[in-house]
Amino acid sequence: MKNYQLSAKDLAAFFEKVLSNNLRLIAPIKVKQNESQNVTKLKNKAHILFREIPSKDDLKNIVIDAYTDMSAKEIFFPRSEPVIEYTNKKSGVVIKDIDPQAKETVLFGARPCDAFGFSLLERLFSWDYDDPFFLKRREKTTVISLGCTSPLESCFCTSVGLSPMNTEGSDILFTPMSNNNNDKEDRYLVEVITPRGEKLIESIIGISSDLKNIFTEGNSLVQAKAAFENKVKEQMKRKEDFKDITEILKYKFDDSQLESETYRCLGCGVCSMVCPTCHCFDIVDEGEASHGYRMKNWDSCSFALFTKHGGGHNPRDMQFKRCRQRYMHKLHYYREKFADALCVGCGRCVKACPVNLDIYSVVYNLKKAYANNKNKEDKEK
Amino acid sequence: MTTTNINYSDLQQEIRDLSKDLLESKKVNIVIGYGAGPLNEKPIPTFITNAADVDRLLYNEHCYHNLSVYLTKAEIRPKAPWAIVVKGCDARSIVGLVVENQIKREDVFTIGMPCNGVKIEGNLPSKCVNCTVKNPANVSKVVSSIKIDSSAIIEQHPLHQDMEMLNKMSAEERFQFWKNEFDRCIRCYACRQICPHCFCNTCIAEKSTPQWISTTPGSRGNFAWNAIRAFHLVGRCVECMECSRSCPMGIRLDLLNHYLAEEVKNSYNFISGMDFEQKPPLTTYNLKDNQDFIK
Amino acid sequence: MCKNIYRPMLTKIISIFDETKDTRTLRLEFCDQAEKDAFSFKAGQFGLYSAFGSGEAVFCISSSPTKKGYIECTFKKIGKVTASLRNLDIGDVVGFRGAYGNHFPIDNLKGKNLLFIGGGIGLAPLRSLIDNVLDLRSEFAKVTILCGARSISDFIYKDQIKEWEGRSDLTLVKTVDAVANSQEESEWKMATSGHATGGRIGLIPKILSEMNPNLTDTLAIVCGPPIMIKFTLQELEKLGLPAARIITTLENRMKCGFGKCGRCNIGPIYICKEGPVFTAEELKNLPASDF
Amino acid sequence: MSKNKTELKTEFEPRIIAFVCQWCTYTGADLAGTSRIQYAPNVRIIKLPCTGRIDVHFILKAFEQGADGVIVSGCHPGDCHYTSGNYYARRRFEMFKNMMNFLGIDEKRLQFAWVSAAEGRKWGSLVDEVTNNVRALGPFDNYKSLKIF
Repeated sequence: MKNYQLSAKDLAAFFEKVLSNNLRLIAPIKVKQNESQNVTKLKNKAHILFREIPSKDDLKNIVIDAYTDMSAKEIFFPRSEPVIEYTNKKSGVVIKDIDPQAKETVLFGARPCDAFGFSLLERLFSWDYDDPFFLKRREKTTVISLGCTSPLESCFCTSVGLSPMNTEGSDILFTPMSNNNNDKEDRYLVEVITPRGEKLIESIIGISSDLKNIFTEGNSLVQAKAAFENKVKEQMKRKEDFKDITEILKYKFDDSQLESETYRCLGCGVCSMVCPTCHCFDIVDEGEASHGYRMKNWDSCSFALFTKHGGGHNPRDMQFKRCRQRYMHKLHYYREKFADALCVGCGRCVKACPVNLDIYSVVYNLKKAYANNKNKEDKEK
Repeated sequence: MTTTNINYSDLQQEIRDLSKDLLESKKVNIVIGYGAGPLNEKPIPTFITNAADVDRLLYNEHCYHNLSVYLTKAEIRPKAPWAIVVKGCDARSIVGLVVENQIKREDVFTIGMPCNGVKIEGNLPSKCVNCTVKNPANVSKVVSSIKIDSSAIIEQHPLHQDMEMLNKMSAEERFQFWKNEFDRCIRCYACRQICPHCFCNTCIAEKSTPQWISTTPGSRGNFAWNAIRAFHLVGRCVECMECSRSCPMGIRLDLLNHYLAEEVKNSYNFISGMDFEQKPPLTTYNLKDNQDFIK
Repeated sequence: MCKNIYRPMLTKIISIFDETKDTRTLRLEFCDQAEKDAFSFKAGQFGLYSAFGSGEAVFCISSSPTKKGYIECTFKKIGKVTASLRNLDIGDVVGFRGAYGNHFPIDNLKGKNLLFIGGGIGLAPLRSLIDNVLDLRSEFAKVTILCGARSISDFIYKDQIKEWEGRSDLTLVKTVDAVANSQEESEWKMATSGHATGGRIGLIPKILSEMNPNLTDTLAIVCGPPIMIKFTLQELEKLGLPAARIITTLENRMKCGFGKCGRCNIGPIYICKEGPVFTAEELKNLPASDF
Repeated sequence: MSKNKTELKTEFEPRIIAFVCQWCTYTGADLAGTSRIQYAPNVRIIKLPCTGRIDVHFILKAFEQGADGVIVSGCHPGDCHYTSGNYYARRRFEMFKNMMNFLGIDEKRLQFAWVSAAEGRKWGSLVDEVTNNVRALGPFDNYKSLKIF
């Protein structure tokens, strides 16, 4: 697809054009809770979250360089949404479908790992049965992801076969670049990846002439991007390759090492909630018997009730079995069905976890232990 | 001699030596302490069962977890007797657990650490600013001879300014404040799972017959969940503030906990986790309790 | 892509039958004629039954596909949804989503000897297959049914069991874990009609080894609480039945029924999509400690 | 409800839920009935074995289901059929009232009382007073506006 170049100072103009095309713009902003009323002086932990940018003067709140605390999954798969509305009168039951009200949206600022996460979710939500709620919203959204120039200590996207400037899953990738790599990044290489991305760029450029000149030709930067990408990859602290981890996980299933590695897990659901690829949900009815909604809410395999049978038997009665399910499902089961691991290496779970339980180090230690007793076996032979 | 600076490597070595002989002498089966974590300057809870691994234990000002939450976990409870590294605030949780008959006093060997405030995300949390238990009480052994000079206690609690602001608000505004806070709740239950005093086998939020709390993370369910969780900890919470630290959405649980703790102190002159003999206030009564609000 | 896969169809309760004090069978008829005609299922599939206001619960369809015009489900009153379903009366509306999952491989049962082993409410999914087999009785060889329950009153489909006992083309053995007193015991052991053998006392695996059935060219279909399935499969293999010829249906915790909500995932398979019917062979390459 | 739309707006009828202990206050309310004491009909009585049984989620559930005011009443201290139920309850009430006030639920919507079996008149005046207070406060829109999702 086509490549463009956009100078950093024209980014705001691009956003304004998106807004004037009455597209919904969602981007990361620093949310200091309870800004409203006279509570601004409360010292709140600020969070970088994806929020809708309603108008032009909110554009200044957009945060480009920081990493969001929650993934953008919530745009397509909200923490709770009604799937049907029922009214149950003496005269009978009437069920109304709920339309996900998917609006034409531009999601700016997802990271390449988040974007790849959407493509993973899309595979599951269209596996034999199409989940209209996720798929309609994804279809109406153009994902513009932002390449990573300074990955965090907890990032490990290269371990699962991705990269800080990976294109798969995004419709358009903005990569911050600098001209002949003096350090200040003052422009973006704009790579259009999917027809949906192209449609957006055409619709934006097509209308007004003034925008045409800020999207100049970008092929010249493609070379520099490849080199820049490798440089960033080198800087990453965590680079262990998890390509062949499936065999190790199968081998280690009943190994006590998994229990000792996850001993400190407290069984909360933070890791699943902040994760861009966790998709487990619960279905409950809310409201009275006469009228109410059937809700689809986020759920987590770390909760005790997740697999508890009606008869009281719980196959995963101990916490380490639930942690094991999390790793197995992400790096082994999902990969067997859908070719890629259900983990994009964004590291949000290790940062958000109250005891910093880290999927990367658990799998790293499993791999090392597996290698040790592998060559121990070879020595014995 | 009282001091305000702590030599953490001394304390760390003392923990290791103490743990070594506790394990070797079979006085405890497991030592619950802090160890190196995946993110370099953030230690993690670590569990040592054989004496050879005591060198994995470390101690520095980033050891902010309240480890007593593990004593009631299914995997660790049967491993009693335990040894556990506790700061002053954590020791209050141990007292709370013993007073509520969750653990027996003789089953837990508490390694008391003098503490002059931990660092969370690089800064001193509000609970440490005027901490009164810098030198841990009710512990089996205080690790080092040094005493922390806790004379310079600032009278005003750091949350005082926020509490004042909330009290000045009208009921309507306060409701909106708490509604905005609880609306962000995603029901990950980290506040419950990390609290040493939330040890119920089946939490009321997990009961469905009847469904007292709706599990949908909407305004109504979240308000009920957060209110009921806070109320179930009245007179029991030791303000270790682990819940507000681990809340991924930054909900100001510390304000709610602190308010309730102040109310309990003013009404029943009770501070939780300070005395093995004192029962939590809502499990006892006094004939002369205040009842002027009752018609 | 726009079909709302979470939307249940509406069915009306046309008959209620209390199997035991806490287990009930509902017979449901689709309200919408088009849905009624279009609906088809195979023995072993399950559905999600909604009591509006309480939620959905997963039960197998316990009636046979050969019985036209209605479906049945048998459930025990345990939680919120089953309690609400319990309060419904004839004519009330129950939501139904399904039929999901794979089904009993009825075609390769044809011409074989069949050994049905059902424990407690585990007899429900089996009954769907048993009725199906009995409606096409001539296509199958010897049929044996071994059903057990905790106590005499805990048996479900009591009258149907009586009817099966009366049939000459199948043998039925029933057992209870324990009897209350000797008087109940003697009544239980007395053969009721014609060629039916008397009731046994003991757990299913024990009775199975006592029966020591001839398992040549036989397929066993087993369903019951997880603990019963585990020991019954072991006993069957001890008696020489190869794992590939033991079929079971797992009733794990399920919520969505079409492989999205992640609950029923064990090993690389989703019970609701690639199950719930498996052969013991297939279960072998699933992690045993995750059941 | 034959009232037409416009009239409803001015004349707000609060819904009061009363959790009462079955030994004292319930019989007190019964006595108010048998002695034909007139009092506001807005109260819906829920009988509990003792005020010691009252719990925070009862009261929250009452507000959730649309109550505008809640009364909790039981035996006077010392009269409790279970000797100390109301003593425990007293502390719980105080803590609960403070927390609800801190969370922004107006104190006047929540009234605790001791009404013995002989105080039928007190029960009547209690209900009247709470009904008037809550009517003055108006419908409890805050809580009702809390959406399910």
